[in-house]
Amino acid sequence: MSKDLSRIKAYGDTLNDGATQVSFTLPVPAGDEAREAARQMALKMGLEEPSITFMADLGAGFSFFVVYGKCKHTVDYSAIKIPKKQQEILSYYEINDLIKKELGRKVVVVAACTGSDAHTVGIDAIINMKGYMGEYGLERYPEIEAYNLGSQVPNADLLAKAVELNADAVLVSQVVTQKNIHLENLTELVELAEAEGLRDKVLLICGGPRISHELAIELGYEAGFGPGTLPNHVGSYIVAELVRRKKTEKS
Amino acid sequence: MSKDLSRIKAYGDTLNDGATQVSFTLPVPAGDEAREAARQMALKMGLEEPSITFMADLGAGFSFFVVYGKCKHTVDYSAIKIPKKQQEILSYYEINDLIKKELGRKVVVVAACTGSDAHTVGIDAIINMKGYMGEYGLERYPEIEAYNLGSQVPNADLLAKAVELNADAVLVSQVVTQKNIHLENLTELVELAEAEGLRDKVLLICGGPRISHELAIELGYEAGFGPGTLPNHVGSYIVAELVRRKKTEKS
Amino acid sequence: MEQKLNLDQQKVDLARATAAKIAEKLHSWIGDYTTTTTERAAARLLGIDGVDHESVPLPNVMVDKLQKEGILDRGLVPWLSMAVVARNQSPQGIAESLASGKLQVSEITALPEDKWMVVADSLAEEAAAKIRATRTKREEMKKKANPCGKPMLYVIVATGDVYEDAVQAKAAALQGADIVAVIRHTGQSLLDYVPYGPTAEGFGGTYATQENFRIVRKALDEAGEETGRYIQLVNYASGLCMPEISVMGAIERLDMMLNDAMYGILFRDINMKRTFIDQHFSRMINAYAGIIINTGEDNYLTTADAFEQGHTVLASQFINEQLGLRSGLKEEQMGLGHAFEIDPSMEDGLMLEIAQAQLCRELFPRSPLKYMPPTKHVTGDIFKTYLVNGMFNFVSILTGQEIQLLGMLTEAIHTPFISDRYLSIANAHYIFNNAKGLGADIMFKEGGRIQQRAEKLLNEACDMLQDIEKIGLETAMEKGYFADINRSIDGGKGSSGVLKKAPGYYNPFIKIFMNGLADMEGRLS
Amino acid sequence: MEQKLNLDQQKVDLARATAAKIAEKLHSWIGDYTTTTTERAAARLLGIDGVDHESVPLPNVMVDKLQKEGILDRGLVPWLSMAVVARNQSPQGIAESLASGKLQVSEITALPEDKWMVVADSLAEEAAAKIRATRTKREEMKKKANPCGKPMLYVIVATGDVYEDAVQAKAAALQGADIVAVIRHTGQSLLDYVPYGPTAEGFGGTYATQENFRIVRKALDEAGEETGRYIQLVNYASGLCMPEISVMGAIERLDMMLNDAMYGILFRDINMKRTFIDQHFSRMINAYAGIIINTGEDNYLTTADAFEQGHTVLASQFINEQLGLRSGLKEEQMGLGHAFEIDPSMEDGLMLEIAQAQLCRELFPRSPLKYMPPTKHVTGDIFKTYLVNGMFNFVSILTGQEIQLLGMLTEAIHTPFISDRYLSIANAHYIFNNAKGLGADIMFKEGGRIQQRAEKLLNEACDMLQDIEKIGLETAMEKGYFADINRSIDGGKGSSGVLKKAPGYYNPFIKIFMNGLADMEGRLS
Ligand code: B12
Ligand code: B12
Ligand SMILES: Cc1ncc(COP(=O)(O)O)c(C=O)c1O
Ligand SMILES: Cc1ncc(COP(=O)(O)O)c(C=O)c1O
Repeated sequence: MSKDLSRIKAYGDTLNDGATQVSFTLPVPAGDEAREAARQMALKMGLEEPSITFMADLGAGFSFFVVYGKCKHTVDYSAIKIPKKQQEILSYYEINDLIKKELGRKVVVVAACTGSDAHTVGIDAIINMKGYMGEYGLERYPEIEAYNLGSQVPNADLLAKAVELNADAVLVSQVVTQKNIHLENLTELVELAEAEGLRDKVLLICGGPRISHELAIELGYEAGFGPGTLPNHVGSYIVAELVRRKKTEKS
Repeated sequence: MSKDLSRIKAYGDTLNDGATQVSFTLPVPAGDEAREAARQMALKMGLEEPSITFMADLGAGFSFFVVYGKCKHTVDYSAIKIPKKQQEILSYYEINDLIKKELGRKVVVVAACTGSDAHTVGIDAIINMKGYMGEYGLERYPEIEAYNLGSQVPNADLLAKAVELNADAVLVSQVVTQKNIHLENLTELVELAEAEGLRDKVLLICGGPRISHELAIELGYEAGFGPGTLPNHVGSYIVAELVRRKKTEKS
Repeated sequence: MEQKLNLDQQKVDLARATAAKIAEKLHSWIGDYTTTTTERAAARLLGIDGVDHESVPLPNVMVDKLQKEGILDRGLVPWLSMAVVARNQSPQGIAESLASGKLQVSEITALPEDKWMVVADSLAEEAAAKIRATRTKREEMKKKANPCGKPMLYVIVATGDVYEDAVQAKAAALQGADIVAVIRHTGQSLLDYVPYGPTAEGFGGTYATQENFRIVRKALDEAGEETGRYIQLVNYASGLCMPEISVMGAIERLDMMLNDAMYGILFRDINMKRTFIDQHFSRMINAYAGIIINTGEDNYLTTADAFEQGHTVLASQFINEQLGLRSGLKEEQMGLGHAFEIDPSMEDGLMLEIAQAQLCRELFPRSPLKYMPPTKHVTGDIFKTYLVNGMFNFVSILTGQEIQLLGMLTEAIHTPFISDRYLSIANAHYIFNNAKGLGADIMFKEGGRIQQRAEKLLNEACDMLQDIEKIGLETAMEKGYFADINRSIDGGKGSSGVLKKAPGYYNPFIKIFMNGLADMEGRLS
Repeated sequence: MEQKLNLDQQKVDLARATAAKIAEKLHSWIGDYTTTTTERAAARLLGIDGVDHESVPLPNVMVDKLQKEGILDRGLVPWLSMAVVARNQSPQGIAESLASGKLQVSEITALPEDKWMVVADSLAEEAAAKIRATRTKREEMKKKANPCGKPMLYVIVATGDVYEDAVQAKAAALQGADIVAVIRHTGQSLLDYVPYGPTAEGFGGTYATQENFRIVRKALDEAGEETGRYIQLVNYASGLCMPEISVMGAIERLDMMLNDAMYGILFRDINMKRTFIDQHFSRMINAYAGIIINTGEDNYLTTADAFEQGHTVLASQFINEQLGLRSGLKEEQMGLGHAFEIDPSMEDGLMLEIAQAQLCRELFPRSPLKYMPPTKHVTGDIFKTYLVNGMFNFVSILTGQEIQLLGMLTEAIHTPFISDRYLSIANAHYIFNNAKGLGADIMFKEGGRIQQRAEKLLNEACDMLQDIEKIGLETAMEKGYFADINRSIDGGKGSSGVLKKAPGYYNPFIKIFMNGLADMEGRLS
């Protein structure tokens, strides 16, 4: 079994067998023709010898399929490079110490779940005292002043608060992603910040179940945090970045 | 909502949204790079905005992914034509009557599960007295003489028996499909039958969970039967075909 | 219903009596107030509909003008009736005249009660008759239809586009759903008006508009016809327009309404006073229309921990029940909410879920409990989620729940696709049928862990209710008793819509609805 | 173990006593016969291995020659020992000489017993010591390892390629599997020899060869090392080489062996006599090697209906138990098979599954029951199958099964993919943990449907056993008592390998194994 990392394929039980499972609905009633349509769809996706293992009529002219096949595509794994946040993850204590030592003042963060999004559990996990998975939230950090504005906060209000508090970082959570509403919301915030001349004065950080660091960067944020983020991950990032910036300013 | 049948796409909750679910394993350990490889794989399959909703490390250097995305492919449903068996499905009584009336002799069928395949439940469902889903098996038909040779029968033995009994039809079941062993087995039978000059004297019919009529035809069989087949489906086909052939001979 | 938990009936009675006291305390002031949406609801009941040239709904136009004029504290009905009498126009005519500027509020001259009240009452009676007719129609349709099994299968559609919703709702019904809810746009509950007309753009759901109600109602009636069943339609009352949406539902023959006494406060940061007042009239309407309400205790377990805060669900159910009774709802109309939200990785979590579900069942034996699926702890592993949903269905059939909101295998990913719903229905069909009579054959060990857990929950709920009774529900909410969420008494959105009733305040519907419901059988503590 | 079914102990005793009589009847003649594979197994025990220039395994070469010469009816050991004595060669040397033609069978001169029997016995004792050493090694490794939970997670790999199997087996172990079985090539059970060396091509599974056993054993030991656990390895004895494969397993430290007294007859159409004789020696080997056998009653429900034929599983388990005891197996070594195969669309099917599983548990309290997953009724709907597998896991934890063969969500599609196994393990982990103590908290209603079903099954099994006892097991199988399959007494493959023992027949292992097992604690009826 020799694996060529520049051409990896899906794996079922034999290297390079391409084994892949797919399911989808087609807007046609179940039947032999629908099954054939599903087969053709699978072929177009690059599944060889596709096998329609299940077809169900969904009523109202739709049918659902489960398909297995051998996907012919390969991916060059050896060429993949992922942009990573360039700092190590510090603990609660380390973060507070670092702030004291390197910044010598409290760090101010303002957070909200913006737009019409009311899913605060994620941002609360990062900010509130109680924290998440045993990690204290930023409110609990003696060296951080954290303000959690809650849910359904308009972007403009959030920025106004940041200005009022002279915040170091603005933390935005977006959970609802239907029709890419999160992208719209996040983009609007960046544009507003730029329009108000705030962009360089504050770290813009976003998070949510469909946010990745790459996406955040693409949208014009400093950083993005996805599922499984803990408060200290965010704290580490903010502090490291503030320290970095302070040093650059000096030099 | 206007549906263009010449360009149907997968459907999630909005016409032509292309919503598709995929899962596969890649031969690399879980991690950011693996996730990106999965994303690229999904892109190659034609999924736009692929979202890796789940990644699990499978140990031993493998990782498993669940992916959702918007499949860009379309299928021309309006152009699909399926070859269908050209006869209606008759009942137990109708089949027996037809044999009496049109053929005036008993129809002989020989059946087996061939090669190393020992899955007799399927062929038993078609042949044995008891039948399947409330439909009597062919053994029970007064006008049919059915011989069930059981499992793991070599192709040669099956054909020898067909010659011995002067069979009208040979019924082959193939259930194990790993590494396409069923295709090998089925092809061998056709070749043997041709070599022995039997090909025109007997109806070759195959069946099994991964057999379709189209596939059977491709392999050189008269007909193929897949999941859900009932004994009378097969009986109807055999009798109709024998009658058809008798008539062609006459004319 | 078989009693399996060996509950201390005195505790149960105490919990209920305490909740009654809590409700009474609220009712000592609720009646002194009205709200803008309550008055707009009255307007809608009287047939006022449509929007002005700026798309502002006419009920808002009129109520805003009355409020600006400072005379809304007598209620909308007196002024409207006076205008109707004075101008011999229909209520809709009056509203249109006000909107177009043909009529100014200041031009409506105050008439003595005997001049307008008969008109008001007869207009109201007419409106009430229509609602009764709709109710009767539902009952007749249900009678003709094949009876539906229990638990009833409840699914949601949430495409954001009402036309797509209608397709999906119909498909769901054809697949076997008994109940279809159309989820609302994420932002709607904070709108202080109800959008108008059909809508095709929403995020996370479709706007609740009267036209949208009609469109989906029609689709479901068609599916019902095709399948010989009656498919129930659900929408959401909660938010800044709770009473108005209830009116719309009553008119368009919705069958269930999400309607909770506290949800808006907790989960939408709506002002407490506003919410408590709104819920009262809103529920009267639902009660009269024969609509089943769905309360929102399940939500608590998305922000608070289901294992530790299980008793808060019970305490809230008792309060919702007592408040509901006071708005005329029968127990049979109370779809009290609870949920299967214990972390699936918890050892013996299933036992705990069974204990809680059985407990709810025994505490509210006449109410059609609405059981909510796992949401918080499910992940993008759709296979696992499908399985967890199956265990949820299992607990439901085992403990005899009534309204089963089906879990979606893609809960952690997107609002449901058509296939997700199909799979959820197939899941429920399998489990409900395969474990149909199991509950009847199974007992819980005397003093065993299930009974112990139930006892503990009941005790904790009872203690919590006694605490709340002492400090008052408002203070309790301020202290974060529910859902781990703290809300200040005067904070939240919509407080400007709260008005103390002035002498001479009149709303004929309160009388009609509450009297019409006097023959209710529901248990009043 | 808690008794929940209120079983009639007299019935249980009667069933067991009847099965004992059935087993005794077989044993009245089994001892008079030997088979080619039994003799080849003796050869393998004595260290004969390898193949000739035509790839025929040396045990076959030698046994075939003895059979052709008409002298196999005294057994292989006497002739081999005589040759060893005469030529002062090792058994392997003799076999090689025979294979190469350097030695002819006819050249082996008959010696009197006192000349060769000591040699035979000491060679045999040497071989037995090796097996004991392997057994001890397993016990020590198990002792050092973290104890594994119950039910134990048993998965299969079936790539057809031993190197790929090793990868998959290892991954499965890392994912949490406790037991890994390597499925065999579909055709192997009908081969009257055991293939030799590592193999990379098989359909539906990989050939059972000694080298293949070694390769996967090594992979699993590595995974065990990495995780601090002991991972059990399983293969299949059943077929025309049952005793030989058991020898291979005993040598290569397999931990379980599929080994049923009737499976070969029913599902591979192997001759009855052959099978009954083979199973006896095969089981002696397993017993001595400390290997747990897995019986195959689960298979009955793939050809017969699980609802109607549930009692046949029980009857067969009783027979397998009694035959096993007579080959020296302890109850603790009997992984009696049963299965969750009732059509999932059956109303209250789950209740029936619980009844059957609990019944097996109570009837065979000391045996590590092997519970087989849904197979027959699952479909290409992988979501549904995943859920059905979850309910199977649920019944298992509820009723305290020991060996859980995990169901694969693609059961109806292909032999398992690496991800299928991962998902199956995740499924079991979730259910076993989430419902861990539930069984201890749940009782079945006195005289309820579960108890009734169990009683009915026991009665039917008892009746069936009494019938069988009357007509004899052979006739019962001819009549299709098991699995709805009829097999004629003299039909089936492999009958030419059956030999009546001649006077002077000798196989030292029978004595060694059966005496070594005399201290067994197993229950003998
Ligand atoms: C809890 C919940 C609710 C609660 C919210 C309570 C509250 N106060 O937050 C209630 C019940 C009120 C609710 C309502 C609705 N919800 Co909701 N809800 C969920 C649910 C079950 C869990 C979300 C959650 O709390 N996750 C746990 C947290 C800890 O994870 P997280 O958000 O990913 O956060 C972590 C990271 O992402 C990161 N993070 C997140 N934000 C940020 C920000 C920063 C700056 C950083 C650094 C990190 C960070 O750190 C966190 C900790 O690790 C999800 C389904 C699911 N299982 O995901 C649906 C879900 C999010 N809801 C959904 C919808 C549509 C709604 C509703 C519109 C209707 C409905 N279907 O119920 C309403 C309207 C809400 C609105 N206006 O926004 C959809 C969204 C679909 C989509 N993809 O667009 C989901 C996916 C359910 C579904 N499948 O339909 N919901
Ligand atoms: C029952 C069963 C067994 C039984 C077979 C008993 C018997 N006497 O048949 C036992 C337990 C012995 C068995 C053993 C094995 N099995 Co098996 N078995 C199955 C199982 C669970 C069901 C098959 C079945 O009976 N289906 C019901 C019948 C009615 O359906 P059907 O065969 O499709 O037949 C219908 C139609 O297809 C059609 N039809 C079929 N044949 C014909 C022929 C004609 C002429 C016509 C007209 C119609 C027709 O009509 C029938 C009625 O509608 C499947 C999994 C599954 N759920 O499908 C695995 C399965 C088929 N087995 C499998 C394997 C690998 C094996 C084994 C190698 C090891 C193992 N994994 O257990 C052994 C070796 C068997 C061998 N040598 O062939 C694999 C095959 C993988 C593949 N695709 O290659 C499967 C898919 C399981 C899996 N996922 O690993 N098996
Ligand atoms: C009682 C109640 N009302 C309303 C909602 C949702 O309303 P909104 O449209 O505000 O998200 C819920 C949430 O599921 C609820 O439980
Ligand atoms: C007892 C027993 N032996 C053997 C097998 C399979 O053996 P074969 O390799 O003949 O398919 C099974 C099937 O699962 C079985 O239950």
